[in-house]
Amino acid sequence: MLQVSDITAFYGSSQALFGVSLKVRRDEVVTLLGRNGMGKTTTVKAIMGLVETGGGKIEFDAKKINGRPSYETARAGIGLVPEGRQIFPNLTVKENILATAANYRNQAEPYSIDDIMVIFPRLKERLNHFGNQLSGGEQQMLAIGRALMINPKLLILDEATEGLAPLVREEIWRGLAILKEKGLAILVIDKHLDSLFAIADNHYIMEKGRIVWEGRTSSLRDDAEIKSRYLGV
Amino acid sequence: EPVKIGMITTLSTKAAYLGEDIRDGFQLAVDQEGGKLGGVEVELMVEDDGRKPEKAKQIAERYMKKDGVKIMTGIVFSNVAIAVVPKVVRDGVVYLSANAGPSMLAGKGCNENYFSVSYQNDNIDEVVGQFVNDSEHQSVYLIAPNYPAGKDHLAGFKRYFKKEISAEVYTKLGQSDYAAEIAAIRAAKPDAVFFFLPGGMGVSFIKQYAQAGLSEEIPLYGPAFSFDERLLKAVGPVALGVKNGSQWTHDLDNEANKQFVAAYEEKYGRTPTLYASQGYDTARLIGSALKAVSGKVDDLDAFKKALKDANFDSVRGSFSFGANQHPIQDLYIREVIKTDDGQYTNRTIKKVFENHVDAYASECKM
Amino acid sequence: MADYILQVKGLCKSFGAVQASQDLSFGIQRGHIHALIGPNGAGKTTVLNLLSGELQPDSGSILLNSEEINKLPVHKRVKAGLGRSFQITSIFNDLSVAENMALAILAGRGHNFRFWKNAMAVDIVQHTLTEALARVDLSGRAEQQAGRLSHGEKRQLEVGMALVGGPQLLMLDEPMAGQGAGGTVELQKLISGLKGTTTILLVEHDMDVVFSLADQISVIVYGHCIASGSPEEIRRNSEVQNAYLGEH
Amino acid sequence: MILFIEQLLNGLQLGITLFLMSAGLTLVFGIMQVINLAHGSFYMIGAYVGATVTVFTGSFVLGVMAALAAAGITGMAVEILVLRQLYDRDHLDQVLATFGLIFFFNEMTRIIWGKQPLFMDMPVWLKGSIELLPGLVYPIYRLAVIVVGMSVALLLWYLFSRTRLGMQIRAGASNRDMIGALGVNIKLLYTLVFGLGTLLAGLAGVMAGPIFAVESGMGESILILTFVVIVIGGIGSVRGAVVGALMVGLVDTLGRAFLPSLFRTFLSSSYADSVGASLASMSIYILMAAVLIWKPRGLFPSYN
Amino acid sequence: MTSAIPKTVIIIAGALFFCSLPWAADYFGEQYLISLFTRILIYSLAAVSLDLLIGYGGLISLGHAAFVGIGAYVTAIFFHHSFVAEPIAGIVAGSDNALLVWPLAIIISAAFALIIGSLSLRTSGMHFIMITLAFAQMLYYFAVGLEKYGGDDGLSLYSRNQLVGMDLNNDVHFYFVCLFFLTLFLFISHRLVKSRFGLVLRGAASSSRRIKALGIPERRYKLVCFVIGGAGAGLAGALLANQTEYVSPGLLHWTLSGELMVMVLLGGLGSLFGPVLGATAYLLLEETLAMYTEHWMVYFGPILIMVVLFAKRGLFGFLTQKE
Ligand SMILES: Nc1ncnc2c1ncn2[C@@H]1O[C@H](COP(=O)(O)OP(=O)(O)OP(=O)(O)O)[C@@H](O)[C@H]1O
Ligand SMILES: Nc1ncnc2c1ncn2[C@@H]1O[C@H](COP(=O)(O)OP(=O)(O)OP(=O)(O)O)[C@@H](O)[C@H]1O
Ligand SMILES: [Mg+2]
Ligand SMILES: [Mg+2]
Repeated sequence: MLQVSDITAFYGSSQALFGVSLKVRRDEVVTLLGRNGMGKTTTVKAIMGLVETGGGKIEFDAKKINGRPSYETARAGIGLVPEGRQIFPNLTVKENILATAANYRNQAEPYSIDDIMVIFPRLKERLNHFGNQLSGGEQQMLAIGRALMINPKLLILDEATEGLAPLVREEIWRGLAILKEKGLAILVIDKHLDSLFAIADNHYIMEKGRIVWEGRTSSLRDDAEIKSRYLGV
Repeated sequence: EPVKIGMITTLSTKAAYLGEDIRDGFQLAVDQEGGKLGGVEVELMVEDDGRKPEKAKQIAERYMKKDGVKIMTGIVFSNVAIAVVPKVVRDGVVYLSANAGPSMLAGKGCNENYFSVSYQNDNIDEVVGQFVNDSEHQSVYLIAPNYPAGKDHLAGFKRYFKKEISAEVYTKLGQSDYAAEIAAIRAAKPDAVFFFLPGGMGVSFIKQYAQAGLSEEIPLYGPAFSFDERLLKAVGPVALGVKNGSQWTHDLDNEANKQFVAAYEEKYGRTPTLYASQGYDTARLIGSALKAVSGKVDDLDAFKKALKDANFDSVRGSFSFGANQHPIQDLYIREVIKTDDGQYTNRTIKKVFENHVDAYASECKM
Repeated sequence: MADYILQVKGLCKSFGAVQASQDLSFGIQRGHIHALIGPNGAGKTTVLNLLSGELQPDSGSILLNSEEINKLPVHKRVKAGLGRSFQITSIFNDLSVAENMALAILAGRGHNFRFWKNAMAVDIVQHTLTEALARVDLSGRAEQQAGRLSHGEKRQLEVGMALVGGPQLLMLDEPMAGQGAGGTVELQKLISGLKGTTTILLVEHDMDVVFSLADQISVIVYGHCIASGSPEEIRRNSEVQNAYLGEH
Repeated sequence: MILFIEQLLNGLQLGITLFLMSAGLTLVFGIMQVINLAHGSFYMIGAYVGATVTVFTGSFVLGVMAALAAAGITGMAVEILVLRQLYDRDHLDQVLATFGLIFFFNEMTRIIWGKQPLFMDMPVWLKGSIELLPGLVYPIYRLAVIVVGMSVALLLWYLFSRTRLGMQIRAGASNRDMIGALGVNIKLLYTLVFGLGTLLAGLAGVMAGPIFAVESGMGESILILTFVVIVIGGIGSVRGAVVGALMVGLVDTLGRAFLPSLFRTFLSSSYADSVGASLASMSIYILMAAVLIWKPRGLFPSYN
Repeated sequence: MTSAIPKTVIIIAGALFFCSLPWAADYFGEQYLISLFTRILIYSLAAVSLDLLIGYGGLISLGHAAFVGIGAYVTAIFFHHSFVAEPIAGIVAGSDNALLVWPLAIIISAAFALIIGSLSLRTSGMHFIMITLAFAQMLYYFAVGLEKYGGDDGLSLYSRNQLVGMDLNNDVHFYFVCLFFLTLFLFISHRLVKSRFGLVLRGAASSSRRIKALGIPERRYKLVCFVIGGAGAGLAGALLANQTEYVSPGLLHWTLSGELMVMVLLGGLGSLFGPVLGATAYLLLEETLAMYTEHWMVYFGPILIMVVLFAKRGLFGFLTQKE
C-alpha cells in the first residue's frame, strides 16, 4: 500500500535521510525503530509531504505522492498522529475533532465524534475545553481521535502513546489490533517494544538517516545483539 | 553654465498635489522661455521631501554642496520651511517661498536672503476675517487642527474679525470624522463657521457638514486652502457657494493672468490652482532678476536687489515686496461655483484688501 | 519522625467545573524519590504547577523546609530550592543546545546582571557544561539550535536542564516520555544515581521505572489522592489496579 | 441632553465605522495571525475603485461591487505572490514585506489617479437625514454604515464560531503543517480568507468614500486606529473587536466633544483648549494603554 | 553556499569604509556625502538600539521613536533656553554643552524607557507592540501640542552643541563623533548580548516559562534591556537634533518607529551589525531613488519585498549566509 524507495531529505543544508526504503502492506502493522534523532520522524514527514524529499520515490496505492502537497496525501488516505501531539491549542476539543473530519473516500462506516468518545471517554468530559487546557495525556488522545476522524487507510502513529497511562496504552494497542483486522495499514514509531512485538508484523530500524535493519517480529524479538546495538536495550 | 534652481517640494504623501502644482507652474514659466528665465538658461532640479523636515534638509544640503545651487524654492509646508530656510539662507542661498509663509520667517526671523512670493500665512485668513466682520453675521464658530499653524490661521482671522467668537475648537491633526464637532456647532447655533482644515481634513469636514444638513443653515467660510480647484473636484457640489479668501483667482482680470491660465490649461489639461500661480510667479520673479543681473547670480547683492524690485508682471496684478520681503498685494473673497462644463471652480466676488501688508512686517529688522 | 522536605496540606485547585486538585495532602521525605502516578488528566501536572508557583491554589498550604511558600512567585521558589522539568517540552528553541544548558547552569548561581564577561566563558560553565551535556547524551549536538533537535533529543535536553540546576527538590514531569527505549534505561540509571543526594518528585507513566526507582508512591485520581505508600503497597492496592495500573 | 445623546450616537457610529474597518483586520491579523501593515492599502484601493466606478457609471451599487472585487482580487494576488512565502518565517518578515507594499500601493494610486483626492458622492437614496428623536436628526448614510457594520460583525462571528471553515482558519493560524497533514488545503484556504479580509477592507474603504476624503495614504491613518481596536478587544475575538471599536469610538468622540469644555471650567480658556484638544487626541491611546495594563491580553482574549 | 562571506570580513570592510568616508568624499568632491552618512550613522545607532530590544530581548517595540524624540527634544530644549537665555521652567539654566546635554538626553530617555517599559512589560507579543505604540503616540500628541517649543512646527537649534576639543559645526568632526558613538554602542551591545545578562535575555525571549522555572525574574531583565535600548535611542536623538539642527514631533511619530523597525529587519534581526547595514541600505536607497524619479516609492517598496523574499535573515544574513 505504501512504498518508500530510496528517499533523501534535508533540513536546510544538513542531510537527515540518506536513501530510506520501506514498505507497508494492507492489514499490516509495521514499526520504525531507532534511537533519538535517527530520522524516524523525518521519514514520516517525508511521507506526509511535510519535508521535501531530495531524491527517491514514495508511492501510496501505487500512486506517486512525493512532491504532492500534504493535504492531498492526507486525502488519499494517510492519517497522522504526530509526535509531540500538535493539537490545535486555540480550538476546543470538539473543534479539534471536527475541524478536519472528513470521509474523503466515502467509507461505509465513517468515524463519528461519538466513536471517538467511546474510545476516549475522558475527552467527553472536556469537549468545550481549549486544546491547551488539556493534560498531556488528554492531548495525546485528542491527537489520535483527530487522525481517525479523517478515516484513513494507513495510520501513522509517531510516538502516539507518549504520556498515556498504562491502562489507556493497553487500550490503544488493543484498538490497533482491531483496526488491523479491519484492513487498516499501520506504521508505528514507539518505544514500548514488548507491546509492539505483540501486534507488529514487520520492523525497520534506523540509524543516522539510514535503514540499518529490517525483518519480522520473530527475528527481532530474539536478537539481543541488534536490540542493544541499535536500540540500546 | 545654466543657473541651477533647487526645488524641494512635496510630491508624495497626501499633500503631493500641492508640490506638483507648484512645480508645474514653475516649469511652465521655464518652458515658455524654452528652458530660460529672463533670457538666462536655467536648470530646474526638483526633489520630493516626503513632507519630512529632515529629509528636506538633506536635499538642501546636497543641492548646496554637490550641485552648488544658489537659488532654492518649492517648500510646501511651514514646518519644513522652518527647518530648512534658516540654515540655507545663512549659507548664502537665496530662498524664494512659493507657498509656506510662516510668521516666524516674516517677523523676527526674517532674512535678506529669504523672499516669500506667496503670502504670509495669515493673509488668507485676515481677508476672510475682514469680510465676515463686514457682513451681517454676528457670531462665528472657529475650527482648526490642534497645531501651531491651526492657531496662527485662526489668529489671522481674529485679527480682523471683531465681533463675537461663539467658540474656538481645535481638532486632532489628521482627523477624518467630524460628527462630534458638527453636532457641537449645531447646538451652538453660530451665524457662521470659519474653518482652517487643510487637505483631506477639509474634504471630510465639508462633506460631513453638508450631509448633516448644516450648509443651508450656517454658512461656511475658510481660507483658499480647502477650495483650490483640485480639492474642489474631490469635494464636489457640497462646496458650492462657500466663500473663501485668497490672493489669486484664475479669473483675475490682467494680461499676465489670462495668458498664464490659458497656457497652463493647455499644457496640463487642468485649471491652475493658487499653488500653480505661486510657482509660476516665483519663476517669473526669478526670471526678472536674472535678466536684471544678466544671469550673474554670483553677485548676490545685486541679484537680491533685483528680486526685491519685483519687476515682473505678477498673475495677481499688483505685486511688490514689503520691508520683510513678503508680498504687498491685494486680497480677495471668492466663491465656489460650477462652470457650464460641470467643473467646480472659484469666482472672485470682492477685493477686500488693497496692497495689504502683513502683520509681522514691523517686527522684521533687516 | 521523618524529615519532610516538602509538605502539602489540603491543596485544592479547580478550573471552572474541573476539580484538578481536591484536598490533597502528602509529604516528601528528604532524600526520597517520591512518585506521583494516576490516570491521564488526574491532576499530576497541576500539582507540580501548584508547587512550582505557576498556578495559585484555591486553598491549602505548601511547606518547603517547614516554611510556607504559597505566596512566593515562581522564581523565588526556585531560589528556595525547587527545580522542575516540563511534560510539554519547554526549552529555549532559539538558543543552541550548549547555551540552553549553560543558562540552566548559570541560572541558579548568583545574579545574572553581569553585562561584560562572555557567559560561555564563566568558570562554572566551562567546568560543568561538557559533563552536563554528556549526561543526557547530547555532546554531539552542542552547537545545534535547540528548536531543530528531534523530539527525543529535545526531551533529553528538557530533563538535562532540570538536573543541572542542583535543586533540593527536583520535580520531573514524565522524564521518560519521548526518550526512546534505550534512553529510558540510561535515564533511569541517572536518576537512581541521584538517589540520596537529591529529593525527587517523579511524575511518570512508565511503571517499570516507577516501581524500580520510587521509595514512596502517591496515586491521584480525579484530583484525589486515593493511596499513598511504598511500591509494594501500591502494587497490591486493588483500587489502584482498577483505576490505573490494569493488569500490571 | 439632546446634545449628549447625539454625541453618544456619534460615538457609537464612529465605533461601528471603525469596526467595519477592523473587520478585515480581525480576520487577517486576529484570526489568521498575519501581520498585514498594508491592510490600509486595500481600504484605499476599495475607496479609489469605488469612487471611480461610482462616478463613471453613476451607480453606487456598482461602485461597491467593483471596490469589493478590486480589493479582494488584489488581496489574493498579494497573498500568493508575497505573503504565502512568509508564513513559516519569522512574523516580523511580514512587517517588512507589507511595509514595502504600502509604499508601492500609495505611489501606484498617485500614478494612476493623480495626486489629488478623488470625488465620491453617496447615492441619492441614502442622502438626507431622519429625525430620530425630536431635535435629533441623523444622516441616513451614517445609519446605513451602522447597519452594514453590524451585518459584517454577525457574518464574521458566524463564520468563525459556527462553521468548520472558521475552525480550520484558526487551526491554520496555530499550526499550518498539521492542518495540511489532516487534509485541508490550507494554502488555498488562506488565499481565500486573506482575499475575504482585503475585500472587507475594500468594503470599509468604499463605505468611507462618501464621508471621508479619498486620498492616497488614507489607509495608514485608519490602520493604526484599527489595530488599536483589535488589541483592546483581544486579538482573535470578533466580539472583542466590536466592543473595542465601540469603546474607541465613544472615548474619541466624547473626548473631543467634552474635554475642552471640561478643562475650561478650571483652566484659562486658551490653555484649556489646547490641553483639552491634546488630551482628546491622546484619548484612545490612553484608553488602550489603560486596558492593556489592566488586562494584558485585551478585553476578550480568545483563549489562554 | 560558496558565496558566504565571513562575518569579520564584512565588519572590517564596513569599519574601513566608514572610517575613510570623509576622505573619500573629499577626494571625489562630494562633501554632501559626509552629512548623508552622518545621518546614516545616527539612524544606525537608533536601529542597533532597537535590535537590542527586538532581536535579543524579543521586545517588539513600535514606539522606539519616542526615545529618539525625547533625546532630541531634551537637546533642543536645552539649546533653546540657552539661546534665549531663559531658564527652563524658570529653574534650570539651558545649555549647549554636549558633555552636559547629551548625558542628560540619555538619562531622560532612559528614565522614560523605565516608566514606559515597566508598564508595557505587563503585556507581551502583539499587545506589547501596541502598548509601546500607544505610549509613543501619546508623547507625539503631547509634542504636537507643545506650543512653547513650536508644537508641530518644531524647534530650530541654529547651531550644534559645544564639545571641548571639537568643532561640531564642522561636518567632518561631527561625523567622527557620531562614528565614535556608534562604534562604542556596537561594542557595548556586542559584549552585552554575549554576557550572562544577554544569555538570560535571549532565553527570556525564547521561553518565558522556562526562564521563570529556572528561577529568573525575567521582567527585570527585559526592563533593563528596554532601558538600555531607550538610552541608545536617546543618544541617537541627541545626535540627530545636532545633525539637522532641528527637532519636530515627527521624530516621535509611529512612522519613524516603523522605519527603524524596517531598518533592523532589512539588515537582519538579532545581528547588531545588520541594522547598520539596514539603515545604510534604507537611507541610501531612499536618497538615490528619489534623485532619479519622483515615483521612487514604486521601486522602493518592491525592493524591500524582494529582500524579504530572497534574503532569509536580512541583508547581513544574506551576506554571511547564516540560516
Ligand atoms: N489551564 C487549565 N484550564 C482548564 N482546565 C485545565 C487547565 N489545566 C489543566 N486542566 C484540566 O485539569 C485536569 C488535570 O490536568 P493535569 O495536567 O494536572 O493532568 P495530569 O495528571 O498531569 O495528566 P497527564 O498524565 O495526562 O499529563 C485535566 O482534566 C485538564 O483538562
Ligand atoms: N527542523 C529541523 N531543522 C534542522 N534539523 C532537524 C529538524 N528537525 C529534525 N532535525 C534533525 O534531523 C535529524 C532527524 O530527526 P528526526 O526528528 O527525524 O529524528 P527521530 O528519529 O524522529 O528522533 P526522535 O526519536 O527523537 O523523535 C536529527 O538529527 C535532528 O536534529
Ligand atoms: Mg521523532
Ligand atoms: Mg501531566
